[in-house]
Amino acid sequence: MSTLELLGFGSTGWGALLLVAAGVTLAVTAVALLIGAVLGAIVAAAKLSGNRVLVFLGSVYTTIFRGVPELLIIYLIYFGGSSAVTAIGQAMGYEGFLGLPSFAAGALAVGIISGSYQAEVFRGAYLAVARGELEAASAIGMSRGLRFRRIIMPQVLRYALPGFGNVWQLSLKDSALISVTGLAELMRTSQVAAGSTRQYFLFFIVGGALYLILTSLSDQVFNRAERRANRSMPSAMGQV
Amino acid sequence: MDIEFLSSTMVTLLKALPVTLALFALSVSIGCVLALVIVWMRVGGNRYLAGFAKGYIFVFRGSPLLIQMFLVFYGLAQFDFIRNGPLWPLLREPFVCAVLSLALCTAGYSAEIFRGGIRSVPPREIEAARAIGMSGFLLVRRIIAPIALRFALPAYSTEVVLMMKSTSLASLVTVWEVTGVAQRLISHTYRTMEVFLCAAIIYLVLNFIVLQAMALLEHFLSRHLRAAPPAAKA
Amino acid sequence: KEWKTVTITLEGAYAPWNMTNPDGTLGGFEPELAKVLCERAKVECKLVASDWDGMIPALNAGKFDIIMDALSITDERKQVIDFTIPYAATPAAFATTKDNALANAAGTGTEVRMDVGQTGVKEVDALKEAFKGKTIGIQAATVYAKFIYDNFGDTATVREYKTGADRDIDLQNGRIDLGFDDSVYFQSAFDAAKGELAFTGPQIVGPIWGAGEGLGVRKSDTDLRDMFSAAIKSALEDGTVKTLSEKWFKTDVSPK
Amino acid sequence: MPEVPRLSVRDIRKSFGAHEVLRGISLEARDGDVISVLGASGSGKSTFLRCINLLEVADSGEVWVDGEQIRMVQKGGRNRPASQKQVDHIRAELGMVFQSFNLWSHMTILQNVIEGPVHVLKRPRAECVEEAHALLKKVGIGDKANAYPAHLSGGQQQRAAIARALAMKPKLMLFDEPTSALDPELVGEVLRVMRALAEEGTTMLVVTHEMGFARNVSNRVAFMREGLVDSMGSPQEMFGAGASPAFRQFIGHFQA
Amino acid sequence: MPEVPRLSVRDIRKSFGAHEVLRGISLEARDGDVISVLGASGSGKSTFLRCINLLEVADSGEVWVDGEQIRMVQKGGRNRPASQKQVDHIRAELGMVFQSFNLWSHMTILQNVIEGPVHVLKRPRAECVEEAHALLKKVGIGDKANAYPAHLSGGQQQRAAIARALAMKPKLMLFDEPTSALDPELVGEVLRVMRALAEEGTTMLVVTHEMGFARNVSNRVAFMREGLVDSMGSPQEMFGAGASPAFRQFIGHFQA
Ligand SMILES: Nc1ncnc2c1ncn2[C@@H]1O[C@H](COP(=O)(O)OP(=O)(O)OP(=O)(O)O)[C@@H](O)[C@H]1O
Ligand SMILES: Nc1ncnc2c1ncn2[C@@H]1O[C@H](COP(=O)(O)OP(=O)(O)OP(=O)(O)O)[C@@H](O)[C@H]1O
Ligand SMILES: [Mg+2]
Ligand SMILES: [Mg+2]
Repeated sequence: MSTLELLGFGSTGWGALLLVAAGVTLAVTAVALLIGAVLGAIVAAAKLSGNRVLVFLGSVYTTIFRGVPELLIIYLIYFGGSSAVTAIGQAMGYEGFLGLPSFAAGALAVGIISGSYQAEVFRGAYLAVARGELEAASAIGMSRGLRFRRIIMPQVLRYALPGFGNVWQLSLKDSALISVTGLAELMRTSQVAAGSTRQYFLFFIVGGALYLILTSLSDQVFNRAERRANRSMPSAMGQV
Repeated sequence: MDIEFLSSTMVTLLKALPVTLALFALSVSIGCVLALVIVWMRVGGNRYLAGFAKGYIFVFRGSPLLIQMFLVFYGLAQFDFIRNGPLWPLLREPFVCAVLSLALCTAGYSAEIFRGGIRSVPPREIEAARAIGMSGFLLVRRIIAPIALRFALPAYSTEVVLMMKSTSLASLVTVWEVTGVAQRLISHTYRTMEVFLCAAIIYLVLNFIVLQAMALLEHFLSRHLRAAPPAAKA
Repeated sequence: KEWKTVTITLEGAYAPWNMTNPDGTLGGFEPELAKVLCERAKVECKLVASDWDGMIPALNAGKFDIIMDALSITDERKQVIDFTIPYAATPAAFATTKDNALANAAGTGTEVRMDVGQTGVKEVDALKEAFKGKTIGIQAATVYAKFIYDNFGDTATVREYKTGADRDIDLQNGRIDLGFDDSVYFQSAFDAAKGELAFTGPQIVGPIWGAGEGLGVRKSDTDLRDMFSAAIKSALEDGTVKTLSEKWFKTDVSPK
Repeated sequence: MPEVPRLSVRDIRKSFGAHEVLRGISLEARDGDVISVLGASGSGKSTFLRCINLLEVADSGEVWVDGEQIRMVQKGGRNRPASQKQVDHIRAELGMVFQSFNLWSHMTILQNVIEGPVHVLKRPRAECVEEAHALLKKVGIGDKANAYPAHLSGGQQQRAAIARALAMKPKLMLFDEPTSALDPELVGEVLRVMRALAEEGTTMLVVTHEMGFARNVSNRVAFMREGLVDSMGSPQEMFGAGASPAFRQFIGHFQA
Repeated sequence: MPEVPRLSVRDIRKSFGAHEVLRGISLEARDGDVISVLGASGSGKSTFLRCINLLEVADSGEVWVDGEQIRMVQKGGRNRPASQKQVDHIRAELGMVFQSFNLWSHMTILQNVIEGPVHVLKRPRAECVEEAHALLKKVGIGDKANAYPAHLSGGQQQRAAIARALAMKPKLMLFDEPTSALDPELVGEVLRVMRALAEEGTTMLVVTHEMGFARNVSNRVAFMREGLVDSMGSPQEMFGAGASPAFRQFIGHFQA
């Protein structure tokens, strides 16, 4: 069969299946990133709070979820989570097995991991905000929350954007590990296609190319955001 | 808890630790140097070099390491000119290929992280350096790099830890490091959780050490942001 | 518990045992056999694809009820799950590239029968002499790996791959000299390699490879195991397995 | 019943490490008071202002605003404000113009000015925008409303900072060298604005090096020296014959 | 043969977007010249200084230092210096004190001061440290050598910035409001240092709002208005009867 046929959208081509898989990857990653953003912000705030207990808890979170291989966390949440749900079900009189859907378990696992990365990105960006500007905010009586929302957040986003883009990339690729839950995302579908047709290079290259397409789409979003966030900055770097 | 099984698993896994450490140390140091070169191309002002660096970062950040490693190890060897070329004795070795693809990948990520750090350097301080005649490498070495490093460190320590975990992919190319050995053990024993738990502890300890070292460095580089130490009379 | 619907899992990427069609449906030897078995066991069957690495833990976590994925019946696996009687048993053999000096080693085209743990077989020792100092690629954690270590470990270099496919590519690329694996698997790999690879040396058959490939079920589901064992028995007896096997493997893999 | 002072500071002390910057400062300001704070560089003037609105927390001493004491607690061996809410609420009534401006770099000048009124005081946006434009015009940068701080000259930034503080309509203003980056023409301009404020009854503490301002606009002059108030009095007293020798030396350079 | 001017600027123009900030400025400075640059806030004084050492690249016009023209090329529709090397070498001979100090936040004051001599001029470190201590003492912050900029008062930072520029021993100094954050006592101090420099033959361009300096220390006064040199002359001429009406209005506020 020719390469074109293999990748086509007809009944003999893998095109449609791969595109759907790319969509699943995108969706899982986006949900995971949202979960991670919330967790990351909370953990970063804890680590910056100066409260000894909170700092410790924050450090435990970032150390464990950055330090333990992703695959283990996915296993824990997918299988462990299922056992927990089953136990609860049986306690309530339900016979047999219950489980977390693969999508939910995968998004949750990748989200928890990405939260630990995002916490560090946010923390680094917070430290880059000029102290004087924070003081100016305090001086007009901005409450902690307001100061955070009006002065810190916009600037943290500006400084965090490159790192945030990195985390997005990471999560995009961590989502490939969800394949152990049987979710038909891009990585698994490429491997299935490769194994079913024995065209390993073709489908790995096509899979890689699809990841690159996802990347370039998201890069465009991030570039636009960066340009917007930096319009108030003088550009000393570009000069002599 | 089957203590005997856990301890024998631990012993088996620890035997693979040197491989993991070697992969890690080599790929992080090579990757870091490569990243510096790439970020220099990226922000240096030459349009073609910047374009190349952008493309490099795009490809190596944008695709899964698993695929990159597969293509480096199995893909390159498909070409006759590589198999007959002078580098074949090196590229033939699985370990070399594993280090190579790990380093290429982390270089893409690190370059982007370093660029973020550079963006955080206050433009006024760069200006002051230009005004006394600094430029090029001197400016980078004395002013931009130290400040940028401080800002990039949290993200970079994350990347370093990621590399520790990424070494686990090397078993794909027949380099049997800790995770690979763990997976092999699982397919003998089917005690997934127990074996993975042992592996997790090993990685956690390694990464804890790495993160502590990075935190120490960060603390050291933040002197100027902290309040004056008590009784610091010169 | 009444079995009305049963969920069967397979990888969907292990042609020709089981594979995925471009339209997303599953095809191959096992899906077709599964259909027959389910009819005979009088249950509704649902086929789902899942990843090989998580398959056994997922079975025990209740994600599905049966594994049908060329799963060899081994003592190690019996510790954690239960098996039906085998529905297939396949020989194993060495493969190398066509133009290699090791091609057509002594005994090519013949069969050698071996028992569990057996070493010192005459034909194998002849190969050992011929393969001295060469590199043999095997798939990690398989019965074949143990055989190679036992018989060739001291004279040849052994390299373990995560998948057979990776090993096949390296064999073609020349990083290794020989591969050793399930010969049914090899046969279909040869087709994909456009005739660059070929068997060398005798086919090794017999109990050394265990009882063959069976369905994996949870230990608690003895009723399910017995239902499907009966179904397999009848499918073997009336030649259904043989027909399907010849259709997909071009040879009969039914256990003898 | 005696009038409650707008601001009352009692025996404030503050050290950075081993360096004792403020060594017991007390000061009282009533409605409409304009107090010039003079002193050599490094004498602690900025630190003093920063202690009043708690940007720096004094090691000991009391701050009272409108008869309300800012409550402090000892925590972890350090003095800290007891209630963040009280601090926020008091700060909203204190305006501050920083020596280094501290404009928010991610906002345009207009956004800088309306930020406090809209988000802290929760006043209607349209109204605030209108007032902001008027204020910016008053300090002579009406055309820079939509520029970002990084694109402004030093003097323009300083005037934006003044406009930002005025927009909060505080009862008490703390100015830290509000005219340092201004040319004589603008100094006159800004001093006129401040005089108008004083006449409307706004209380002001002004750190300045402008002797003209100290002498002609303020009704009291405090001279700080090495973390203490060396002397204090009406301009007539301070610039007259009764001044302390240290102050006379300090202003001597100005009159020469 | 006429003397080569230390600095010669010819018809410099610079726009930010649609806003033309410099509209054709020319100026010449000979050895030992001390030129005060006066002008309203926003008139382009800082931009003018920044164009001289190419921190801002002028859209057109020429800059000559010691008879050597800074070569420019048109690239991508923008004017750019042709040789980075030439720019670096000329900058090392031009000292600059910024309006906003721009100290390096990650270095102590001492490190800030020796940075240029050690790393740009490649002079021996010990010698530079010794000189730096002497300089810091001269500007009155000898005790702050090991402090970081963030821990210094405004006036102390400004003096550190002056010391940093002086440490390069430049032939031509560009000062952007070098005394804005200083009290009268220190203003006198710093002006004395500058006068001594002038007597040693250092050429200076000083943007300032200190009329005292303009009148008593400088030998020429340039008045900028809306991106042009409105008028220029000796202090006697400028502060005498022959001054332009605009300048008279500008300083009117000072004398009032
Ligand atoms: N990077 C920039 N982008 C846009 N406009 C700028 C930029 N820098 C300066 N300007 C504008 O150019 C004009 C001149 O600025 P400049 O800093 O030269 O003034 P100045 O004479 O030094 O004033 P001051 O006495 O207040 O420091 C101002 O109107 C300013 O808003
Ligand atoms: N965060 C800090 N850490 C350590 N020392 C500090 C800090 N802030 C200020 N100081 C020191 O405290 C002293 C007083 O500083 P302050 O800023 O109050 O002076 P100032 O009177 O405002 O001077 P200026 O007129 O120069 O602005 C200075 O010697 C300064 O070095
Ligand atoms: Mg001050
Ligand atoms: Mg200026």
